[in-house]
Amino acid sequence: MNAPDNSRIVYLDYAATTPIDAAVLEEMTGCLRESASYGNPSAIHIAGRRARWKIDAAREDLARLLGCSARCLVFTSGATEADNLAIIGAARFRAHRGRHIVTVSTEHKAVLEACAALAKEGWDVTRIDPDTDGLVSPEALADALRPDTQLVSIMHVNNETGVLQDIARLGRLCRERDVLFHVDAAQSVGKLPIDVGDWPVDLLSLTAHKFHGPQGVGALYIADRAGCGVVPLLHGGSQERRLRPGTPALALIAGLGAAARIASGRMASDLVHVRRLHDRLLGGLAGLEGIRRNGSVTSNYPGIVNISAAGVEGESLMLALEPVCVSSGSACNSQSGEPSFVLKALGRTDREAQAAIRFSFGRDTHADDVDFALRRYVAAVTRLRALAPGQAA
Amino acid sequence: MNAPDNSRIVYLDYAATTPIDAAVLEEMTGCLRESASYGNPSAIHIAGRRARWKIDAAREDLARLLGCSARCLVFTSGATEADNLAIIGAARFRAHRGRHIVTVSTEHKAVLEACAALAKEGWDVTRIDPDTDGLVSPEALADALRPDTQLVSIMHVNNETGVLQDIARLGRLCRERDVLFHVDAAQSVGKLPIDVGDWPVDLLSLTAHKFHGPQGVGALYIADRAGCGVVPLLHGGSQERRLRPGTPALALIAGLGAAARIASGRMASDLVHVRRLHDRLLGGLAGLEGIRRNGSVTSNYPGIVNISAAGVEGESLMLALEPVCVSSGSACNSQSGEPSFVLKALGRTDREAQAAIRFSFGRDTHADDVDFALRRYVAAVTRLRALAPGQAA
Amino acid sequence: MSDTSRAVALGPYSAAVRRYFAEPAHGGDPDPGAGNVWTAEASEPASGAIIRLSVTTAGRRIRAMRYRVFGCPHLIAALERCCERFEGESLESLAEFDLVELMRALQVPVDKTVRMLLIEDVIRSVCKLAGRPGENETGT
Amino acid sequence: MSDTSRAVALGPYSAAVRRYFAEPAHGGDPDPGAGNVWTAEASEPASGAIIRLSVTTAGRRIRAMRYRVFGCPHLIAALERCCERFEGESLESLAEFDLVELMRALQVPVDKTVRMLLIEDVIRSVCKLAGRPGENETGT
Ligand SMILES: Cc1ncc(COP(=O)(O)O)c(C=O)c1O
Ligand SMILES: Cc1ncc(COP(=O)(O)O)c(C=O)c1O
Repeated sequence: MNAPDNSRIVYLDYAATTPIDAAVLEEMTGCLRESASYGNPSAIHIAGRRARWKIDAAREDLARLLGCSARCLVFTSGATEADNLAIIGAARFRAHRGRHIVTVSTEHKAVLEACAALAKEGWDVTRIDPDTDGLVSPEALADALRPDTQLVSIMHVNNETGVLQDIARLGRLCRERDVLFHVDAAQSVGKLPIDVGDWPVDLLSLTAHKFHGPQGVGALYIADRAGCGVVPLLHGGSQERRLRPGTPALALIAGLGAAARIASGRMASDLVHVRRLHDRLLGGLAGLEGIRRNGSVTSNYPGIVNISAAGVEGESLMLALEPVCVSSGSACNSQSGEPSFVLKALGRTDREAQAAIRFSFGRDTHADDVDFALRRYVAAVTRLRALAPGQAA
Repeated sequence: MNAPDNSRIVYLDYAATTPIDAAVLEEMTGCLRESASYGNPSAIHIAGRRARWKIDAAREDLARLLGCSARCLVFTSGATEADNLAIIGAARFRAHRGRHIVTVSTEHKAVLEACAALAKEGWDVTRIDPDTDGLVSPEALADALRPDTQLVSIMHVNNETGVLQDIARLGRLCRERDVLFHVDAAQSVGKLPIDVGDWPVDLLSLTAHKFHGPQGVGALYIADRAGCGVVPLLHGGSQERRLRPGTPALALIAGLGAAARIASGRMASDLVHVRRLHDRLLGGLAGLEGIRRNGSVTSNYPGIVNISAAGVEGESLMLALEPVCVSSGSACNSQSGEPSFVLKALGRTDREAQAAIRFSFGRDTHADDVDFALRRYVAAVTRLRALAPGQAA
Repeated sequence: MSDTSRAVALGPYSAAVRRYFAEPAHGGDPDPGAGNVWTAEASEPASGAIIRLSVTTAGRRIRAMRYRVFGCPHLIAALERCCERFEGESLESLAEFDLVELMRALQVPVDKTVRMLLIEDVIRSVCKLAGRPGENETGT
Repeated sequence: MSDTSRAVALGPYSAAVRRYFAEPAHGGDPDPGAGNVWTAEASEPASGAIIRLSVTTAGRRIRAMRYRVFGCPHLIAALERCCERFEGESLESLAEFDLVELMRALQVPVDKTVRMLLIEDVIRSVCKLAGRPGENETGT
């Protein structure tokens, strides 16, 4: 009685987590099903060797996607751990040289709070504010760099707005000053071309579940060059070059490898598809007044579209959108009801931030899904505005 | 040509990792397959709520297995992370009270190296040596405790020898002195009855893949009492009461829950089965001379049997045992070739330690498997001894 | 549908809240010239919530109630339910409005109590305007 | 069987090492009274490896070679291969024993080189005992 029928879900929350690819699932269930013949990869017996071989193959697959050597990749439990390992690990690695790090106020919490943890331990942290489009200018970064700066952490694609930073240019600035450069690429790996061989990047974080792999596994790329390294956060065991001990999760790592392999093959066509959906969504919103896109309209990943509508309250808008699954700001913020700090950094008011809706989509999204969401959104905004008192509009 | 046919594997390396239970696999593939309708559990939409509900249910299942409240459980990526979070986290939590911790020289590397990391940060670490049976006496623990001791870490079942400590008794000593007590129960959870409601234990680590769950997920139990707590190692996001941020790995956690549920139901019968296999194995070795069991013969988990044979070399013994998958010492040590520090702490010579074989088995092991392994073992030891020069015997 | 899957489907909103939210019959402004109209407004700066309640009376009888709202689903549903309940009733019964009972009926989470008090505020104001201060009877 | 699954199945042991290890034909002590027997022993304390090589000669011809060993599979296989190779040959050819060639043939990992040198040691000793120092010719 009266529970909504949510059997038809329209899932437009790809930036939170993506549906797993069928081939990834197959790879994983294969490993899980034969878990006795794939043993603990540390063991020297045949089952252990099989597991180790699988892990090596997955590392190669991921290395191919990123354009790096497999040696440079450390598997982690996700981007949160990779971000922490990169930031806290690299800061400790370079502590003897100086204790200043630079980041941006619109980074993911995993980066900001890792920096905050370092601040408590005595590091100086500068948080650059991006411009109102969400972009970090090379000038702003140059201004923030100091002689004692050891690390800069700037994300590739913002998880709330889709804003895309000019990593190559920002990275060159870091190289010139011999500062390590960490990039949180959780939202771009597998979706946008990345070549760390070509990029002036020292550390790069990723997580499988944002590109059709499983939740609970990610990786940190650590450039193989002098002065670059991390001190581990976890201890025990010699796995992952001692940088990340613990029995490697074979099925997860194989799943990450498969997701990387698939992404290598279809990134270009996925991106064409996503761009079409993006244009369709924006086209459908063109008739609605009082709509504002949050983040840059020129430099973004098209699979994330963040929209604020004047005169509507966020929580009611979310309910009115059901069964369309979207986020209001970052997934991490959705439960607290707090206005998104990312949108506030872009100059939005509390109310604009709270009423922001993040549509995010990808490989498996149909034009129908976008159309359905559009109809719901336009109807919901119209209805809630009609209900609101004049001064709220 | 000449590659061994290892299609018949006899897997007796359960202490390294266990085959996944069919029902666990089904639970996991269900979650993975419907990953779009189970979204990111942090999201407020229906997919997020579904995921959150699954995670809550898994937490309840695990809580039931351990006899604790679900509130006290924090999911991690495995026992390595749980050990590190327990030891480093609790030490930092209590740092203002004192900086001495106590552990045992035969603990898992995750514990020993977490303690070593604290030692580098200025903590005093006492490592108790067990007796030659591998047991820690209450007297030895009492002697090690100091007024400034904050934490004691002692494992329940040793991963190399199966030695079972008297946790209740050791824990009472800690309680009397208001010292936190951490137990690494990676090798016993799901196999031996544990009731943390009844036990004087403050922190307890576990990992799913040691009891027929997936690799890459574990948990830390943190008692809900004054003076007990941990400072997180990873930062960002409010998941797991801020003690362990990152997108929770739904399928893994559901798999851990299912493994816990299954273990609750069949622990007693599994244990009877394992004890029978244990007796069968030891009976079959009775005729072989120069054999020595490593660890206590009275206080152990019967699913781990560690045997040293005089006069045989370890690496050759391992190869001669193929296709029986066993470990020589800890899985972590198998690749390095170093003699096991655990066996050395029990008074074994380098040579005895290197020639030690750990047979470990469980729920899915057949008597046939044990018989096959026995035949191989007896034949291998006999053959290698026949080849050895006199003085090596 | 099992209890859990129902609870999961509903989320933080009871079936009643969902029903009122989906089909609000009393949103909008009062019909002009239908009687005496008493209007009150209240807002909560923290969440930005604003509500405006208009009560049209003929004598001591409530002919119509209309509201406008910028707020969360619980607030919308609560207003809707109030209007449904008190239309056709006397101003005296409106003065006896019971917020606790309303929140219970709609299963509004306690952390929204402050926001819900806006409804009590506007009802009091309306009753006062309509010449029948109901302060002593309300809120119990 | 694919190349990878073969490599995985073999592990750190080449097919040749596995074959020699599985069926060592020359393990044990020399037949008493079959000729002159020259025996040498060597050990590596680090790994505890010990080998003893006995060469039975008739004139300059090697009639039989036997070994005893406490050591890893590579060491066993290498001894076995030596015996197979040099039985029936002259002491001169034994003196020209080439460790590098042996290790290559068996694909012995380089980190076992020190242990493998035990074989060179006992062969030199045996050659010396048999009155034909081979130092200058060996090991190149
Ligand atoms: C006693 C003990 N503690 C900790 C661990 C670490 O568990 P994991 O590798 O799943 O992190 C293991 C197994 O490797 C173990 O046997
Ligand atoms: C930009 C960014 N960084 C880091 C993370 C953390 O990834 P995970 O939750 O898989 O650890 C996310 C996603 O939650 C993200 O979007």
